[in-house]
Amino acid sequence: MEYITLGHMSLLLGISLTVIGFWGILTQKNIIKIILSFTIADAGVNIVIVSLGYVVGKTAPIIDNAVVQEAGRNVSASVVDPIPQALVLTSIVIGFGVTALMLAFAMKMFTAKKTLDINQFNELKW
Amino acid sequence: MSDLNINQKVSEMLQRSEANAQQDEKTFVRPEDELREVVAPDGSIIKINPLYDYYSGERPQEDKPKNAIVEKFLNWARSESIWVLGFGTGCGSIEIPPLVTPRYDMFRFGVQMRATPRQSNAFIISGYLSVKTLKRVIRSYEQMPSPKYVIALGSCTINGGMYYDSYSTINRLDKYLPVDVYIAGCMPRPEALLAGFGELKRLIKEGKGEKANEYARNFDEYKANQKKIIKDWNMPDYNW
Amino acid sequence: MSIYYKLGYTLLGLLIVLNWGMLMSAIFRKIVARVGGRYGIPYYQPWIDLIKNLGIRTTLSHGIMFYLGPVFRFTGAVGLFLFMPVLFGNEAWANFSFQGDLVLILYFQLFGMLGMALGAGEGGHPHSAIGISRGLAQHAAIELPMTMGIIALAIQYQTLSISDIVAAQQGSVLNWSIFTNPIAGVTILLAALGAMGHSPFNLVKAPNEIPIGPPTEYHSTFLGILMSSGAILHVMEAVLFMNLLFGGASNWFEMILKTFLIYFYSVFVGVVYPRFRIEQSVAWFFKIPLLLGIIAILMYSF
Amino acid sequence: MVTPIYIVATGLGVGFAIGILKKFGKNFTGALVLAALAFMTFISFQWFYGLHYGSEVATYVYTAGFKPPFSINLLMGQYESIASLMINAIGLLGGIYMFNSLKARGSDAQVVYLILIMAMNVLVMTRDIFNLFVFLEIVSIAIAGVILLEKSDRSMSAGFKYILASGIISTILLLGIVFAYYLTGTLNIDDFVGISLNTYKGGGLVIFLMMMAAILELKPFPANGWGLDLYEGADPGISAIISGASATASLFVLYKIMAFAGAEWNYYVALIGIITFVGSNFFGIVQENTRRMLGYSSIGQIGLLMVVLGFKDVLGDSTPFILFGLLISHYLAKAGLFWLSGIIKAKDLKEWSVIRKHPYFLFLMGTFVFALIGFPPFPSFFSKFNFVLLLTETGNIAWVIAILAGSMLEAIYLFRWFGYAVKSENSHIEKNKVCLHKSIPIWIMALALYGFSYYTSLSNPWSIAINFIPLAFVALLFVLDFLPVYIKNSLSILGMAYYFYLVYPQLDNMRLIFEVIFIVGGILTLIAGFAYKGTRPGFHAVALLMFAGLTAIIEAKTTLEFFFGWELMTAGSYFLIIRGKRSMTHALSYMMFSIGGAYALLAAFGISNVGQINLDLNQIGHISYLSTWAYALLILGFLTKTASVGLHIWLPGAHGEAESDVSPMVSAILLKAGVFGLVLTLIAMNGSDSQWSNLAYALGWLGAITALSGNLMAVFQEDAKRLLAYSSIGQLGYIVFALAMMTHLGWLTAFTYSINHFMYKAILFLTIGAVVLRVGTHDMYKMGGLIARMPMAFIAVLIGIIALSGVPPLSGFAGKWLFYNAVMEKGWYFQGIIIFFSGGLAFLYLWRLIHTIFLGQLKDNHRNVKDISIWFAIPVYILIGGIMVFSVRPDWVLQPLGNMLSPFFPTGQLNWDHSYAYTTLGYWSGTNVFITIVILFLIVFGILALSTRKAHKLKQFDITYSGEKPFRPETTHVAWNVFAGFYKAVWPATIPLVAKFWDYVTDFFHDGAGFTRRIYSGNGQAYMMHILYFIIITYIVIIGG
Amino acid sequence: MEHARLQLVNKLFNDRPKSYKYNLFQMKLLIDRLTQHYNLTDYKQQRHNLAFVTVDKQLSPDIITHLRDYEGFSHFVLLSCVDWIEDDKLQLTYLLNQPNHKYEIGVRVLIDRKNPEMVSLHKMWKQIWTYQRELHEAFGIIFPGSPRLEENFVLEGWTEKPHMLRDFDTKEYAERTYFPRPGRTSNDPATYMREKLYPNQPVTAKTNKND
Repeated sequence: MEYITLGHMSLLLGISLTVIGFWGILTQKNIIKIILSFTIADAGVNIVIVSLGYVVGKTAPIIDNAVVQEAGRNVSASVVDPIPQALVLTSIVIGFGVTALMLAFAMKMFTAKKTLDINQFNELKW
Repeated sequence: MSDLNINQKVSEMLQRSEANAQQDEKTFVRPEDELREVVAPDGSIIKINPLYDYYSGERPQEDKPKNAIVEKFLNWARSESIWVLGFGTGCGSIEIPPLVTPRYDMFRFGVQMRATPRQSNAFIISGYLSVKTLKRVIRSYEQMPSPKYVIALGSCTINGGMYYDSYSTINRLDKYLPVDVYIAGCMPRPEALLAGFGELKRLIKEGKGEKANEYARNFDEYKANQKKIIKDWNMPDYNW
Repeated sequence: MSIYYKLGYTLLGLLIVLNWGMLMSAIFRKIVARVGGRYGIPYYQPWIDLIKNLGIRTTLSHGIMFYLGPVFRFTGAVGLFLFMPVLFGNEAWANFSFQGDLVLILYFQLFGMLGMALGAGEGGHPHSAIGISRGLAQHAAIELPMTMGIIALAIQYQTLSISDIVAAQQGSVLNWSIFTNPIAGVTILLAALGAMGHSPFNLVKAPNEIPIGPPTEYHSTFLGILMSSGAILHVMEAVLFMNLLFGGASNWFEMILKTFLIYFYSVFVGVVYPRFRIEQSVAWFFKIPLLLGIIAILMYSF
Repeated sequence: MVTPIYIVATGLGVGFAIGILKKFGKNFTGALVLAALAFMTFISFQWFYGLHYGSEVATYVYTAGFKPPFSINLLMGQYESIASLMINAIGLLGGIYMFNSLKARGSDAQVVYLILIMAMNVLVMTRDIFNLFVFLEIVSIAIAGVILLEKSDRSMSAGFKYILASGIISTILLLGIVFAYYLTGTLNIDDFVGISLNTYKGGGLVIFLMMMAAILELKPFPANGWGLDLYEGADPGISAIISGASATASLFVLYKIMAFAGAEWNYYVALIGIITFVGSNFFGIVQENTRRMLGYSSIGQIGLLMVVLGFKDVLGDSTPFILFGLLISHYLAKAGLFWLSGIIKAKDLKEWSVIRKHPYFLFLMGTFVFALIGFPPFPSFFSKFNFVLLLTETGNIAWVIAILAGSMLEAIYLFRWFGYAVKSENSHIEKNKVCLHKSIPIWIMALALYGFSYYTSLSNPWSIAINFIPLAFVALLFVLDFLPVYIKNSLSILGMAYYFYLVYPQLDNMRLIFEVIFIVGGILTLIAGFAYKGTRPGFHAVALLMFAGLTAIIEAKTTLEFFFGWELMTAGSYFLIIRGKRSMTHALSYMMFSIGGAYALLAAFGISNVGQINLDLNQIGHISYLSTWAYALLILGFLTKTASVGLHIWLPGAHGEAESDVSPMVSAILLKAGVFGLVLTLIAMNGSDSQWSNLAYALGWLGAITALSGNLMAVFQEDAKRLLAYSSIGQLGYIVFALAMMTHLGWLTAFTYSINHFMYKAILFLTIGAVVLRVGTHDMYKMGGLIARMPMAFIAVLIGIIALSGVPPLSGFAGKWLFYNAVMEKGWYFQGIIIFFSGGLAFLYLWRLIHTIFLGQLKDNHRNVKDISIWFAIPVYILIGGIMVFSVRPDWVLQPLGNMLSPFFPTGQLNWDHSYAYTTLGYWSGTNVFITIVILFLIVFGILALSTRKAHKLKQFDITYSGEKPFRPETTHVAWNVFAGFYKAVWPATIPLVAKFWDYVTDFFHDGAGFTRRIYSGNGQAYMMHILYFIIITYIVIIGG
Repeated sequence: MEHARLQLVNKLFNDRPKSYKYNLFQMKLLIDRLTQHYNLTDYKQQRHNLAFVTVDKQLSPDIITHLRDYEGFSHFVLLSCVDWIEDDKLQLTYLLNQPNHKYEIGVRVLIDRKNPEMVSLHKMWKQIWTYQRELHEAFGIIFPGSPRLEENFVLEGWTEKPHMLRDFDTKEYAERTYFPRPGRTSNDPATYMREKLYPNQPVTAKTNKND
């Protein structure tokens, strides 16, 4: 690659965010921190999705009059790949759903054992 | 122990011993002979009377010899092969072992020691008989098959010997059992015993060895004498 | 030869064997006495004892099986006599041996033993039960070397029928199987010590052990039958060993001589050695006789 | 046909509608949900029916009016219709089951539940990979949601771990999807299938990510800690849905992704599957908690299904049959068991004994357990059979061994659990009430299971030949279980007699002998059943099941039929044995050895099937490939049933503790099944050209040592039935030794012994069983002197022991005589001597049996015991008649046996001249010997009777006791440790080495499992770590491999 | 503690020559020590290594325990009884042996003859209960608490009074119960000499008290 495009940079960012998120899940003891690191990993994945759809020099796939004027008939030529954008929307919504559910669990677990340390919840074992 | 404690204990012991005394008058029943009840596998209760359920207990019958010739021949055989059951109590039984030694050797006369009353015909009782041993003698005697003979060996057996005035020695054996041959002497020598065997052979040959039938005939009288002195009888009247 | 003619011979043979058995037991007690320096019993004592026992007037029975015990025993003894070719050569004296071979003899010994065990068992006497358990354990131990020796002989002669074995041993004394197959012979003879029941293996019937073992409750006619069947059994065992090892007998005198020697071989051993306890006698049969048996078979199977 | 999209539409529509109609109350919303589920089930059923039986063809459903790749399309093909029907069905039944608990959690729980079922349908149908991801997420959120609404805090931590794990899995899947789109530009699975992804740069990584997500969703071992906690923590209804529906859906997802994932992935999926199957079952052995154990079992079953998927190319067109068989039995059985655990509410395995208070549930539990393990007639049996056959055909033996080992481990803990349920103490637990709506789904599941069993047996080409008449008869008997004993007994006897009449003409006379032993023997032992009062629940069905299995073996033409009958017999006999009072552990060890033996047979049939077409039974005659291995396995399998030394430790307990009329059934009859198997194998071996001489030699030594050890142990037993059980081991050792000789005389001896052993062992066990019923104890030293009270029993046992010990007049001697000739002719001298010595030992314990029970002193509490019941006496005296006939005229039996054997072993015949049998070695005339001995006996008896006048009848204490009186009957009866002297001489030989060996093996497994299961430390984070390790390791393996 | 004291006492007396004078001297020391605590009556030195002493019935258990624990009399030899019908007393003798110095002491206790009872010492030496059973059967002495006291010891079914008491006339009992042989003459030396050897010698010998 002769030079680092914006897409590559965002791809690197996304992947690093995912890795940080996974690292957070595995090491943090506090449940809230685990949930937070989960959302970070989720955000990282979303960034990766979006960055994969990026085409150098093209603009966001929102067909408003600015884009129509500039591209005229051939809109798709001046717009980045719209499908990852669409996918990322659903992914974000799902990420939101999962995080909400996790927080609900965290709340219930706290009311049960008055602690948020993940190591306390290992009565189901062997 | 404080004085009060001892006296109170003593008085309680005395009453108990008196109770035992009266009770002794009546019976000397041992624990294993008392009536007992047992639960059968199907749950029903079974009453066990140990002195009657386990023993046949009929009276002895007289086996009179039937016809003379066969009896004469059998008597000859019986005299030639006398199987002895030894009942050595006190000093008596020391005189029987020499008989199996080369010097006296009773086997020459067909006499043989048998360990079980079932298979023996002659019953050598040697040594003084106390009340306890008389009980065992009677049971062994009654378990022998007829015709059977009794040899009383030694004066202590015959008439109590030097223990005549002891509180537990039997004086007259023939009051309790029909005796065939008396071998007197305060432990007669083995020769006397062999002579006794000779005497017994002669009696059998002459057909006088029927004391078993005599025992069966006046069984009640013998039994009355026996029970007068053996108070804790707890055996069937006649031991088969 | 019609069946009735043969029956007559067989009965005669039975009488001879019975009386010879009684005589042998008298001689045995005479020898034991003479070893002890005693004059011992007169030779006719066993007959008198038999008559006296049959003459006893009381008969007591503990139950039907007790009553049948001596019947089993006597049937076993006489059956053994019937199935064994006592004299070789003439068809008259071969009794009913045409009906079964050596295997029948080996397993028919158990018939008498079983009957005796059950009869004595019903007597209810603890001593007889202990005596039987010892006797059966000892017999099981004897069975091992005996079977090995017999199989070694059977391999050598390639037959299981006694008359064929005896036929193979005819001719000179040298081709008796004691000489042609010595190790098997010795194994069988050691096993014979146990089978004959003399000291050191007479724990079961020894008079002063627990009072005379199994027949402690038997008396009068029962005892008479037991004594006579015991006499027959002794003779039959001696005849078996004679047929297997010493070339059988063609006439009665040869049979009497050989059985006399076989029987008294175990008597002489018995007089010298003290009595074994049950575990010693069982263990003894698993030592030397077993080893010899294995060698005897190994010699022939390769 | 309603288009499949309506499934999604109703799901979502009703879900939103409930949001509005919430105020009409929870009952209404619940009913609405059920209605929706019913409609969805109807749709998928309509499609299922159309596609499979109607004219329908697989149809694509397009959404949003566009064609893919610009829109999501759903496919409703044949497999999809089955999967969706299964999911909807369990959704509906689950809804009914959890109606109250969902109602208690509020209407939003009902909504979430409906969405969960709908989402799983879409997972199955969608062809769009991103849509797959979305609905995968919806399923996990829905499951977590339902768990969240539960009350118990244990499920909270399980839920949290679940949502965390599925979060990570979905992240991986998402990355895979996005990169796949980046490379190919499409999201449609059908397109992926067209283009092979791994030709693109980085395509391998994409497939890896997607496959990893699909596999992790199926909770592979060892990264499935979170799955296990889910099963343990969640409400049993939810666990049923998870184990049934979501497992099916995830399996389908894996199937779809594997379609485009390239061939090398099949091997890896199979590898992960087998590790999961064996690993989770290995941990299952040490489980105490019921739900966690069921979790391990369902994960194991899914692992097995992954193996099948992995081998789909190898199995070719029979993959659907095998997959469907295993999947349907897992789906139905596991759901049923989870629902049962919901009703029974017993945490610990031992407390499941309360299920005995609801007998029908016990039947259900038995059905489900047997279906899971793969017993006939359930579908998993046929699929496992075909699966092993095909695997061995294609040469991967290692996989077969792993699968059989895994299913063996699973059988261990499931049977132990079932044993606790049937036998352990339950008086302290009170019966919990059962509401109808919870029990109906379970009943439906069970009926579906039996339905599918019949369906799969029809669809399997070879199993059509299995005749189901006996099984139908068994089912009938089970239904009539409430009738009193005498009706059921006579019904079963008539049934068996009629069946014998039916089958009798078609059998050749070798099979006829065994048929007579099985059926006529069965009838005789059943006659003894009339002695029992009341209804005796559950006895006749299982007894007939065993006999059905036995007849099935006899008539089997193909190896499948044989194996079908073999397993039926094992199941029936297991139920018979476990009826004994203290027989739980013994029944379990019996079952373990039987299953081990059965799997050895299965492997052997597999090997023998290589290169064959139609599973013909006498194909074992000409095995081309690994023939010695096949024969060794066959013999090993049959030896477990004839209890040779090494595999015999179950027999004393199983036969000793069984009921009075069950012991003769299992001992005199069942052991002959093993002998029949051995006969078939050895005939085949004899015909085949493989050199089997050293195998036969080893079998000979094994038979001899079994005979010796069996008889030696029997001598020192204090328990009468244990003594007879050890004696059976000894007798079977004789038969095995005789068979191993492979000569005419040897086999003649073996058959004589089989017939004899059947007769006298049945007599002994029946009589001693009857005596035990009267006296109430097994211990011999507690009995004594019973001849006075039970003359009939005494005569029977006397004839029995005379026959068994081989004393001349009776038939036992025929066996001994033939043995001598066979051994001499064959030349196996040393084994022969061991056999004859053990014959001598037999005499010891037989005398001990009859003396301690019938002779000696009569105990006080037995003074008025009645004789054995007439119902036990009838079969006994019929058998005594049989023995007498055999003894008087042995040629009636030996001559036909000789003719039957001559085709197999022409040389070395036993030749007869009218009543004399003679061989080259010796001669014997049974009839003459019998007559001579009987006449002799009568003569001597006459002499004694004449000479002794009226003998005086003594009682028990009239004995010469050295002048004294015997103390009590107990102290004068010699019965305890009777052969003490003999023991002192031979005690080294009686040390139970084999029992110690097997104890060591079981301890090794238990400790191993107990130690390694610690990796599931219960900590959520540790589980996430396991997932990541799993991914990394598989990546390394794939890149490396 | 107990064991230590015994060892100390043994060591003190242990290594002296066991001569005649030595024993006498030791016995004297012993008696002096005892008299300090208990009032012993009629001390009699039977031999150089055997002495008898009579003690009060109430104190006898304490004295015997003292002798056993402090004086080293660890070996119990026998328990016998003598019937002093004249003084209406039964005399029990507990004979104890000191194994180190090899000398013995006989502790005598006088108990009432009408209803004879004595404390049972079977707890001190286990074998005492057999002696006590014998004395119960022979003399009718009651030892409360002694094991199996009522069981037959020698005689079975004995209904008369205890046979060793002097007021029980065995000869009269024998003649009453058993069948004495008629014509039995006694050749008792005293009567033989009086009638046969010295018929006409006047009877002057000291007469027995109860003739």
